[in-house]
Amino acid sequence: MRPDLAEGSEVGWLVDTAIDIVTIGIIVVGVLSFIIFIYALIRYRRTRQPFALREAPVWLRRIVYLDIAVLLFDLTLLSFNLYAWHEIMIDADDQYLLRKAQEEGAGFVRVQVVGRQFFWAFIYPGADQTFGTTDDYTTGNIMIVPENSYVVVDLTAKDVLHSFFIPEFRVKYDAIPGQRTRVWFKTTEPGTYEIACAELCGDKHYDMRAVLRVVSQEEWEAWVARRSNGVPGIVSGTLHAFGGGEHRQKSFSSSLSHSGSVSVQELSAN
Amino acid sequence: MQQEGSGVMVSSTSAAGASSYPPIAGTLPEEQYEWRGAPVARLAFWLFLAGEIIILLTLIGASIFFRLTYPGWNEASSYTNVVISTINTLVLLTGSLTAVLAHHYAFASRWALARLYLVLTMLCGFTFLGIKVFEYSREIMHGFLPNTNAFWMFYYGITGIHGLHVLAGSLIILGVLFYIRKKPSKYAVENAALYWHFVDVVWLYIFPMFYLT
Amino acid sequence: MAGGSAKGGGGHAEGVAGVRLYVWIYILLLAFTGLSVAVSQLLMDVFGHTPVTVAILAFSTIKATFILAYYMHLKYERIWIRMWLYLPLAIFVLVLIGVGPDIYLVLRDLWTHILTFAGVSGGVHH
Amino acid sequence: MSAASSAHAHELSFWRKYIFSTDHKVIGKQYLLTGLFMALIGGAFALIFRWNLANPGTLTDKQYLMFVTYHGSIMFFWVAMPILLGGFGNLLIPLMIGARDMAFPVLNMLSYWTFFLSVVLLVASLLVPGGGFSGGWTLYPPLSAIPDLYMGAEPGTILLLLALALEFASMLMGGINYVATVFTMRVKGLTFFRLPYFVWMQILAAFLFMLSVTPLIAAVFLLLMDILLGTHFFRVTAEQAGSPVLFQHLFWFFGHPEVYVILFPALGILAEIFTSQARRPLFGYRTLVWAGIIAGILSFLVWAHHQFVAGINPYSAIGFSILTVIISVPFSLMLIYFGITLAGGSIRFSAPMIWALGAYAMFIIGGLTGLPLGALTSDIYFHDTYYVVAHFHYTVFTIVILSSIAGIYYWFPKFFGRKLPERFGKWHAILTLIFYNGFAFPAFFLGMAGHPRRYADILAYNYLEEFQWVHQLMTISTILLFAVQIVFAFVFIRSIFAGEQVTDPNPWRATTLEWLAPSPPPHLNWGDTQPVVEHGPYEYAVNGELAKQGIDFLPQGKLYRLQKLPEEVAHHLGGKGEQSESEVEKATS
Repeated sequence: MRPDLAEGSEVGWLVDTAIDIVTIGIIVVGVLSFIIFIYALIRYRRTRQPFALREAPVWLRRIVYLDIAVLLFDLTLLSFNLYAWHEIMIDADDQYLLRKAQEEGAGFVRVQVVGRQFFWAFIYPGADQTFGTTDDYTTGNIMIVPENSYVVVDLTAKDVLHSFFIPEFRVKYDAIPGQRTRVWFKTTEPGTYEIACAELCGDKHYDMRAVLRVVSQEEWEAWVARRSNGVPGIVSGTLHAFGGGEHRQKSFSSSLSHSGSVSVQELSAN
Repeated sequence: MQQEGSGVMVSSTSAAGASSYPPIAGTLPEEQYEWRGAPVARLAFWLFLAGEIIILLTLIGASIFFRLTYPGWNEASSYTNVVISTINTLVLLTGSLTAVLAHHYAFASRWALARLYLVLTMLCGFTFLGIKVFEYSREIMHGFLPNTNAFWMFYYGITGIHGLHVLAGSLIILGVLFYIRKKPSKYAVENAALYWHFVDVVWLYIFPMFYLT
Repeated sequence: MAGGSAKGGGGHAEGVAGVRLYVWIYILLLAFTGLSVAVSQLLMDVFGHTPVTVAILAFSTIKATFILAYYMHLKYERIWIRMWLYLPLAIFVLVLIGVGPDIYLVLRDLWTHILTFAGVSGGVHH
Repeated sequence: MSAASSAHAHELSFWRKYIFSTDHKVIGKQYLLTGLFMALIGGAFALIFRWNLANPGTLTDKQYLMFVTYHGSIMFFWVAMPILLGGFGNLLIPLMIGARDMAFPVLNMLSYWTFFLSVVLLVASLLVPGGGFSGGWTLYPPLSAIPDLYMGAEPGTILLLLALALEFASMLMGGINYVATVFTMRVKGLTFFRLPYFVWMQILAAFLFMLSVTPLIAAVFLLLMDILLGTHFFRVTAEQAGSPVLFQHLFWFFGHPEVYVILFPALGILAEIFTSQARRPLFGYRTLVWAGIIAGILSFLVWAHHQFVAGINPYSAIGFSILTVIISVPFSLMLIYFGITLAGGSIRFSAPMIWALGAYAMFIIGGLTGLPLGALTSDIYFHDTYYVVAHFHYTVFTIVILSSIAGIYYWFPKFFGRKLPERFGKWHAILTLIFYNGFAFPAFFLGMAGHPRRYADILAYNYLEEFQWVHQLMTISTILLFAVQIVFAFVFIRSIFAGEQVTDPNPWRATTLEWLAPSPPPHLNWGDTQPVVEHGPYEYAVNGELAKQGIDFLPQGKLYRLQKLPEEVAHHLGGKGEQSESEVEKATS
């Protein structure tokens, strides 16, 4: 049911395992309770049991202890969640991720994402690796990151609340005007994924769609070189390769018109 | 006292009042609906006041957060007028005194005095509102609008809602004055006074938060 | 004490507090108001902003306590009425505890980043 | 009471009797009927936007979001609250505690008419130029803070906010009235731990509502200032900042207890129906009451689990997640105890019982599926997807529709003096359950697939395209579900006027006090009699003499005839006699 997990995504693995543990837990408990419930309805129907019992059996009166079991069960299900939350949200500051990337010999990329109605802008630091300088580079509705890298995404929004959602990486966090929030994920192999907005942001909420392209290391370096030469970073071919049904292409190309060599002024204009 | 058992009838004439026959809304003397010493009117009014307290506390709490983080707060708050607001504080406190005296005399069944003090309280309310309108117009003329900055939006928001409460309190007193002409009700007076005191207490915090510091 | 309600169905206003007491409290309230104004106007420069604010709010709390206790008769009420003061205060504290850390972080970020980050234009020049 | 006023009282005009009545039963019926009518409107809105989901492009995007928004708002505030609190609360609380009316009858009437005004404003907000607000029932700013810029519906937004404020005010009046009534007007012998569970749940709901809604009222006030005066409490501009997260906190501080505000009366209804239809005392009555109180207290401590990925401090998210999981303890206790009440009983599968059992079963699903949302990491993926939609429909639809209709089938004979058809009720229940699961259960799979909520058109996404048929299935189920309810609406109206008359005031052989009153109860409920309570509320399956005579229950109290009538009752009874005489005259002339 869930879209296939992106290969090797660490956050995705944590989230998926958390979901699986809780889901299996509730399915087991749910099925058990339904079996007991239906059995009780059949066993204690009026035709079979014309008179009700006034008192419950003694062992049933101790049933309040079952609630302690419920609490333990809940906390057991929660424990992996807490661990995963710690890994995803609390532990993972920039230094930690950078160190991790160096240990694994993986890349480390930082991207600022700005959501605005109905559009995602992705801002890359230039050669100086800092944001807010003149060599920053911005793309619209397409996010390009290299394979085998840790990607740290700083989120904010220009106008209203948005939520940055990459289903295949199990990444989701709100982009809030004036506030910076952060998600991270790890890429392994080249591929193309979809980015959605998961927080109601206006009429075209459903249309606030971007593409995440994980490219090979060579392609990434070539793209970085091209963009620092001022050449538009994205050729439309890369997008059509992503394509699909007619309806989809239409919807995407409409938002594509913002992208290509879109200027920051255009993005930030009100 | 009623005896239980089949065939025994319940008498409603006994002195025990409320407990011997169940209450019929609006027919018994008010103090007979009570729970552990709390008459129903007072109980209900405090329930209402609890809600009001939370509303005002929420606003004040929000202003605390903005004040802690907005660097220009203290500078902006120095433009409010201490003299006018101090006079307004005195007006409200005087209203509180007259309200509690009205309350006192209503419970002592001295209705003429109660009415007099209610009228005085109401006049305090309208005086406060008049001064407030003057103050607002003065500030607006100086160019301080609700959207000027974080201080002014809370200033207008909180003093505005407090002003609405003063207006409501004055109108409640007006209503009570009419009500007790027909049916002297000490609880009506008490609740009007309680409301006034509540509005006064809120002002006691608004005054230092927006004017003095 | 109408109705002869022995448990004191509300007739508490007389006997426990007289007019004299109310007037004394009124004078006290005026005195504290004067004190607040004086402190804020005279001592602000001496002790700094924060201590004076705390002091003035403490005066306000004293005044509010007198009004609540005597004018609103909470001193003479049982817990069933007083609860309606305590519960809202508890809720207020609860919301502060729950909301506080977030809002503080958020607003601190807001005011510092507002010009550099929220408006993309603020930080990035092309 | 002067002679003049008594001369007026027994000539109550049509207006005073049915429109501006202070009788709690009339007000309860007004609330109930208004709520049911709004349920049809809310349901119709659901149909409209579900149609758009099955056939993308039928509605414009704005219309789609508007219907989604109003569906949510209406179902929460104009259906659930009036039916469960206004309707059942008003109808049942005074009867169940043996009182003759609410503590403040005029306030009660004002409460209904404030509510009615809010309905008018709600409808007006849809019809003003620009249309209704379309930013979701949660009203999140900045989308709602500058409606003109972002949603294009400023008048509609303002009217909706005012309608909400009035609705809150009306329910506050009702809640104060309930608490005051139950605390001060219980009949002799009715101690707190002899109150029917339904009454307990109602006053707990009233407490929760009163203490939780007020921060939201403050937030709505600030939001209105943002819209009207251009302040920035909740919106952010290039120069000035407010905090959208603050609004979310204030909203959910109300929003989470609000769910329990409507859940508690529903649980009370289930308790009444389960005991009387399984002929069994409520298992662990005192424990259940304490569970309710504890759940109520805990409900104030869990609100931020709606905001795990909304920019809150990740450390406080951990605390809120643990508290959220802890709150499942009192609720699982309630469900377990209700189950034990059933097991060992002698279950009659009557129409209200089937509804109640369906509600119970669906609530198990709803409760369990809340766990992945309360657990903070899995919530990262499920947040704002159809999984949330499925979960809250399993809880809220259960509460609002299944439990309410169970209550309607159960108490209809008492308040209308006629019966709803039993066989129809059973089919109604079964069909409703089937179609309800037909639209709600597939949503779990959509949520698992990562389908975000409030998407007008899912064909925009590759990974969602294959799920279009699920939407079509859900839409078909919704249409059928709605059709069944339309039939019910006709049967309901027909039964009010032409249903089978009930002769027995206690057709279910239930114990609580309301069944001692005639059906329908007259004005001032008890006439020249008065109940006095002698037992706890659920004395079923009694042993001894009565059981030998085939009577398996002990009514909670006995009716005594009063020697001397209270003035108003005597006056009313006299008045009634005269009125019926004059009616006879009118009929004959």
